Amino acid sequence: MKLTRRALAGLAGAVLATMSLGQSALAQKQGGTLVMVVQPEPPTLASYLSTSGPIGMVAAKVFDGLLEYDLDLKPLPSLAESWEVAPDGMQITFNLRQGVTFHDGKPLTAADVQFSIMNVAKVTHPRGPNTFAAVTAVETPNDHTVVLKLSEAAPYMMMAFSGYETPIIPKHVYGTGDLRAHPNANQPIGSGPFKFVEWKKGQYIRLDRNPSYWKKGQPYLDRIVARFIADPSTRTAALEKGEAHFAAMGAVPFNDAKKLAENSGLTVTTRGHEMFSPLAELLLNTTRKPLDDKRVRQAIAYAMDRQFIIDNIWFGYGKPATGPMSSNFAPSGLYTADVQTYEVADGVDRANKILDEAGYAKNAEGVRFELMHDSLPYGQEWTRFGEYVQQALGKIGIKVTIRQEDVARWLKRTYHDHDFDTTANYLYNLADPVIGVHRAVHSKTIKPGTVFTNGSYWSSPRTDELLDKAKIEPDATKRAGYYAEVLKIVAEEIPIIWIHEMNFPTVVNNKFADVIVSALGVYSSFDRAYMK
Amino acid sequence: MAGGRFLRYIVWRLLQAVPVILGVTVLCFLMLQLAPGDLATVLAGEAGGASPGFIEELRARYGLDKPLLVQLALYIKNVAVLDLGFSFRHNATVASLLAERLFPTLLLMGSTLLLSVGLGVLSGLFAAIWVRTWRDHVISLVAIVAYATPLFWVGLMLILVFSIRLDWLPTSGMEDVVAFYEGWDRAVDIARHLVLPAITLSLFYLALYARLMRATMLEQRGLDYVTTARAKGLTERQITFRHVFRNALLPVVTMAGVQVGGLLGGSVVVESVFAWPGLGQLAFEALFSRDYNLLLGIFFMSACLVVLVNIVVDIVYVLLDPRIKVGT
Amino acid sequence: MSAPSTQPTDAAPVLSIDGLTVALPAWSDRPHAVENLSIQIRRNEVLCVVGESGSGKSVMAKSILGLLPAPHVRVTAGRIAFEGEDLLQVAPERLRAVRSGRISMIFQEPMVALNPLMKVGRQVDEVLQVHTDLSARARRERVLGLFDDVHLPEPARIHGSYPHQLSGGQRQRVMIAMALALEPALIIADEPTTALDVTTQAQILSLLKELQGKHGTAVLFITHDFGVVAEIADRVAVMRHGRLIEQGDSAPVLRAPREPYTRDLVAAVPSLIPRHPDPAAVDDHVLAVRALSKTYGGRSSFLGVRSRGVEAVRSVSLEVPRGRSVALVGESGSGKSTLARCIVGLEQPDSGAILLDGQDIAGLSRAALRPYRHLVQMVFQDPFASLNPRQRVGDIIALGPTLRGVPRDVAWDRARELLDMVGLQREAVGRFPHEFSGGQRQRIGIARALAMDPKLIIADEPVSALDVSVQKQVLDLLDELRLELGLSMLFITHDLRVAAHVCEEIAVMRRGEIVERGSTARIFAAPAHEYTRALLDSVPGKGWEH
Amino acid sequence: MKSFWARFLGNPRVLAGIAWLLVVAVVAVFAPLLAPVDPFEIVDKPFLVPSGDHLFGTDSLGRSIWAGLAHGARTTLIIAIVATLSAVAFGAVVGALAGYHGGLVDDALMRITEFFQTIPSFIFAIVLVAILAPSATSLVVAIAVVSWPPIARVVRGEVLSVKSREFVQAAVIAGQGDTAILLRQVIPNTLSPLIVTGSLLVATAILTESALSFLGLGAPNLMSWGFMVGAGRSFLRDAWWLVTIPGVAILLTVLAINLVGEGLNDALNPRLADV
Repeated sequence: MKLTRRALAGLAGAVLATMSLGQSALAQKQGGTLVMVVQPEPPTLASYLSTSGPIGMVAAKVFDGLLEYDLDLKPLPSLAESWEVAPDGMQITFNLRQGVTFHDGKPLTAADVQFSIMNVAKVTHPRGPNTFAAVTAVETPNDHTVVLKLSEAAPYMMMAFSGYETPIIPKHVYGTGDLRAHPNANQPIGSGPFKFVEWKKGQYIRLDRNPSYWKKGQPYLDRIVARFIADPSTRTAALEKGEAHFAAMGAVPFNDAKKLAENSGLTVTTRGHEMFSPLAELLLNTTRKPLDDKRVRQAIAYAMDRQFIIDNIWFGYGKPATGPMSSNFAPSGLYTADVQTYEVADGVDRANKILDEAGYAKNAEGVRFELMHDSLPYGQEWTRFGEYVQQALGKIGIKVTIRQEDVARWLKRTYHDHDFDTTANYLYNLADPVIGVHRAVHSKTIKPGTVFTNGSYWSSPRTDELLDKAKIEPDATKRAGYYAEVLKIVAEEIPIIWIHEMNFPTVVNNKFADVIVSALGVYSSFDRAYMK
Repeated sequence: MAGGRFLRYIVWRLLQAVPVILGVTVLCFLMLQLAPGDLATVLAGEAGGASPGFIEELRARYGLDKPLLVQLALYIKNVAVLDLGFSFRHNATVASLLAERLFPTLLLMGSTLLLSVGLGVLSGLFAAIWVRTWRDHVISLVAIVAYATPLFWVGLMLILVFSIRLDWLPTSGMEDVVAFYEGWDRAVDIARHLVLPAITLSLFYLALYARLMRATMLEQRGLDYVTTARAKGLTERQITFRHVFRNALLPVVTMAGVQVGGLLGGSVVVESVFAWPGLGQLAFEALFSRDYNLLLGIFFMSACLVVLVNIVVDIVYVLLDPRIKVGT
Repeated sequence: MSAPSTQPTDAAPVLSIDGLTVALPAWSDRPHAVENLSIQIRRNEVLCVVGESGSGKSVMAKSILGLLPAPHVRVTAGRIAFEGEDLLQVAPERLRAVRSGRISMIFQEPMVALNPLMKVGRQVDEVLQVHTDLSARARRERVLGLFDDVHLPEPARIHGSYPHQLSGGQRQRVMIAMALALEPALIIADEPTTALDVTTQAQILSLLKELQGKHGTAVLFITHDFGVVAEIADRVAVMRHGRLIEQGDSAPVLRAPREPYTRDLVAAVPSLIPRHPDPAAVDDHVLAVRALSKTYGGRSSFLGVRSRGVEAVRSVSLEVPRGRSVALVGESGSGKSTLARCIVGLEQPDSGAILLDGQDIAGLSRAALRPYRHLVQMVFQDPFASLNPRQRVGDIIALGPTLRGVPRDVAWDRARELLDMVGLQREAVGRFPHEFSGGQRQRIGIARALAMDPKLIIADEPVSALDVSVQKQVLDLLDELRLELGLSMLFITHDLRVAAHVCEEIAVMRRGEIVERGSTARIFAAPAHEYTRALLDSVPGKGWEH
Repeated sequence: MKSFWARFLGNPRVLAGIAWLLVVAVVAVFAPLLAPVDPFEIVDKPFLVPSGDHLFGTDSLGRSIWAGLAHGARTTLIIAIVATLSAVAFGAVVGALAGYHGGLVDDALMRITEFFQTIPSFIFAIVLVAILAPSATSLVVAIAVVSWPPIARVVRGEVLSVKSREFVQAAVIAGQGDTAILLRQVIPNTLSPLIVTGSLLVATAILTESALSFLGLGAPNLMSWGFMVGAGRSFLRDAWWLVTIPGVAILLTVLAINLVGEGLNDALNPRLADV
């Protein structure tokens, strides 16, 4: 059996992780209840059906994945003790840990993994069918070996085996009945460090320690309670008072996070989002005049003061974006900032000049043309952002009217009817550009009716070609080359005005430690978290 | 009054309520159809994306592809046998989701009613007794200010003062989720959590009832039977408590009955501020996720609650006022 | 029972009011409700205080027991001496002891004077509870005894009844029982029979007289009705605008009043002797009602519960000869108003015919009725409710004619003429109803009826809400106009004096049926039906003719 | 008895209420002169405390609170008044028809009114705004739809009582048609309770608008007090003036309307005032 470079690296990471575990284990004692604020309340706990944040935050404690990832996105062993990728990239072999049992006491076998990939992830998961498109079959030569057969190389796939992205669920439970309306959707049974106990709708979900977890001595916490508090000010108050100990992913308003950071009892970190890398964007409908004109789009890009937006709407939690790819991909070499930049001091003048030259003259009221901006219905910040866009574009003679609709309408308008001028959005880059970046600009992802895809409807043959090559290219340097060109073209065409890389503040009560230890952040299992 | 007749009256009132509740249900059903976007889109959005085929499959599964009237007929048919349907978003029956919210809702509503009617009647009573003194002015001023204060503002302020600054009461929720108390301790814990939301929600109604009570007390005091009582040699206190009080209570009871619907609605804001797991918040969520089965279930249940409370109020009224005849 | 230690002699007054002045609030039309009033009342005496509305008689009565609506209306001068004390000066506790203990009060409208939510037994019991130390059982015995004394049937049942379950007369008996509970020295009765039917009034008056004689109580009786005065008073005091006009023994005052005001008042009381001679029989009827019936209510519900309706009018037949005035006399609930409403088309009769100039209008739709509307017009009872407060008098009078197509300015000119005819100024057309007094409004109402040139006028108790002096003027006006214009009139009233004054014929109604019909002279001379006799016997002051 | 105006204007509470409402009305009418900037325009640094430069400070985006307050007064008042007028108009028609015609018409209309009263009104308003998408129009519609039933009931009760008055019978006897009687005789006499209820409804409408805005359902593109409260709610503890100033404006205005409405009631029904 030949181990690839990546697998070796994974193994090394695992060893390192175990070492560091051993060292700090002395300081860790068992016990304590961690109350995490989850917002909003999840509709179900079926993370195999939905990538909805709140579902994942809770379900990731109950379901294990084949792999884990550290803060630098390095894969670590989890249910898979080791793995091997064939040199041509057409086959992945996982060696499963033995003696792992589900919460109902039944053992975890290769059949469960096969079921979780072939019957669940490839079928019911929102992203799975794309991610695992190349998987043709999952073979189970024995109870603890799983072999994925691929139709083409898919190096990005290795990033998709976390308990959040691809949970391994028991076939004997979920294999019977209708998976999409399964009775256990609200009472999940997995093999993770915490067992589901009860769900008081509107109040909390209670998870208790799984005493027979396969990591010896872990988890340290006796219990995790996910609490739901609809009002943001109240969430902050609950954290301040110690009624809740943990909040992530925008559960705490950005301005409050800044204030909570000054509280000696709390720590605020922006780590734990490396696996997601959300990018805030002003989405343009490039099928509409005058937004089909590259010069108009560039003018709009110049008119945006990204630092102002970060400072005053997101209270400093962010970093100006240069394009569709987050700088979190810099360590892997895929990211480059060497593209046309719109973050200039004289942005408004340049914008006005471009528009004047392009023939969009101002009328008597100083208006060149009018646009309708649909505010993104995902919180106050986006309402403010809409108001900012209105003001900023007003300065370059574009009169913007704001429309504020609820989520259902916005989704329908943006992705189904494609009936908008401009709107805002934030798309996750996720663990690999193939999963997170391609969907924003590839022509194949112009799919009316499919949400969170290419909403600008822009694409070009050249970028499509480069993206398709990057998808199957195992060589990192070559991949980086393809992406560099894509980023350059896209920055010039600017079908979407990328505003900033969002940094979500995560608030942790200082009574607890080792809560954020993974690139998955709040979507990890918390098996190492402990109470001081 | 004869027990049998009373029972007949209640049955009669319940039967009368049926068309109202049915009407409300149909009204709500049709109204919700006007909203663009449906559950399938929202679920797909929430899940983080899905293929068009999948969304169509969801629609078919939820019956959203059937003609409107067929959907309505099906719904009414089910409601008639008290089957409120299934919430696909929550993957649970609507009845079970409602059942979970019923206790907190009734608890908040009940304590708010008790608090606002009780304290409102008392303060109105004393304001009337002390009419045109500084104490009356203080009560009236507080009442009229409370009557004009936005609910959410009161809620946020109470949390700020009593939870954060003074640390007397919990900020939110219905019970302590670290301790998970049992038995009596749990009751005390829930009561502590109930204090702030109940006060916030009652404040407006308390002011309303206080003002109403004061006004009717003063009005009643000008009536002839009070002069009779005075001519009998009764003291003002005796007149107030034996004669005027009960007469003045009647309009307050009527008003309280009318306000129950408002109470359920007003609780949306309070539930959201205090994270109280009631129907209002659930309705809010259900609306924005287009979970119409659930939302209709909530409307159905709140209509039932309102109708029930109105029947109770009528019964109280019959008990308070011998002039109202039962059985007509 | 605590009797006063010093029994006052017949000569010494029980109550003596000296120089009483009661101030009204600043915004009133006059400064004083009562001004420098002095009267005395002696033991075993009924003193009637008579006056029209606004004379201050009720305010005077209320001020004795300190029951004025403070703080706006208050006593500013005078003494009210009772059993050696000035009631205006005594401490509140003492005043409470006097209330009901020594002086009790009966009010005009027993329905509102009793607490609607408390059983009447308990309300009487309360008097005993407050003023005596009797046990609950003893108090109950006493209350039942009192109910028996005031001739209430089934005292035990009444004891457990609420006010609304009793008739008006029974309620007033309860009030009297309450007033008698502690055998007070003085009973103040403020218009105690005004709200009652004639026959009930007669019973209550005789009861009061009986009890007063039995206990030797002094009674201060407030009334506006000289008939009642003649019936019950030992002495009379006449009040006007808060001042005492004259007082004295009742017989001389009623027979030969000294003061012109009293004289006018007495003269205004219609005589019981029919004014119009027995008319010749006429076959020409403006109106003929044939077997008319009307039942209210009786709706059935889907549960099959069918409530029985009230048969307001039962197969009534009645004629109004051309040029005649026919009185429809009856007590409240007799169906006389319903009959009138059917005739003018405000109600649809269930069966029967209404022949108007030979044309049957019963059962016609409102549209079909329109051509006949002007033939019958109505004068209403309440001068305050019968004129739209938001319309000018001219518009009110001209409404009917303009609806029939008369141009507005022509109709307004006619309205001016009519106002002149009913004794008002022509300029009144431009004013609003609230600028007129009750009597003037009733004149406007008459002008409105005349504006349509009707053949028949239906007058529904048109003077019952007016003061005596005004009553007379309006009656005379109606009578004059009728004769002058050759109108026919159906005059609905509960008051036989009024009927005698203006009508040639009388129909007596009871419980939806006409029990007797005939010429006024014949009926007054020889009533055939026992109910007619009872009604005639009940007329207060029937023995008195000025 | 004092005249209506003497009773109304002689009441110090009414005068205080009117004074404040006048101030608000003047500010609303002259907003473009008093605060000559677009209330959404970013004029300075965010979170400036109230000072000489910016009378009431700036908000989280650096917009002038004073401009928001002045222009918001317009929106808030217009939404509240238009909503109330619509509710009053609709409620009055329904109530008048039901009360005047009685019988089946009454039963049917009152049953429908009952439907609307059975649905919790605030939730109903939320649903309506969500369905229609937040805008000034949908706020007006939502507030009006949940506000008309009490009006209908008040008018029906009044019509029932006015209808039995003798001057209405006189009009019937004079041959006036139903519609004319309703419009000329009955409705004018139901105006005073209608005005009182309507004026108090304006206060409720302002509170409803602010509560909807608080939940993020306010009208975009239009500055209103509710919007300011909703936008500033997260900064309650860092920048008190963001919420407090519009909040107090709402409170005072609602208070003033209530005072005036009650004064109207007392002046129109002097019984209570003179006890």
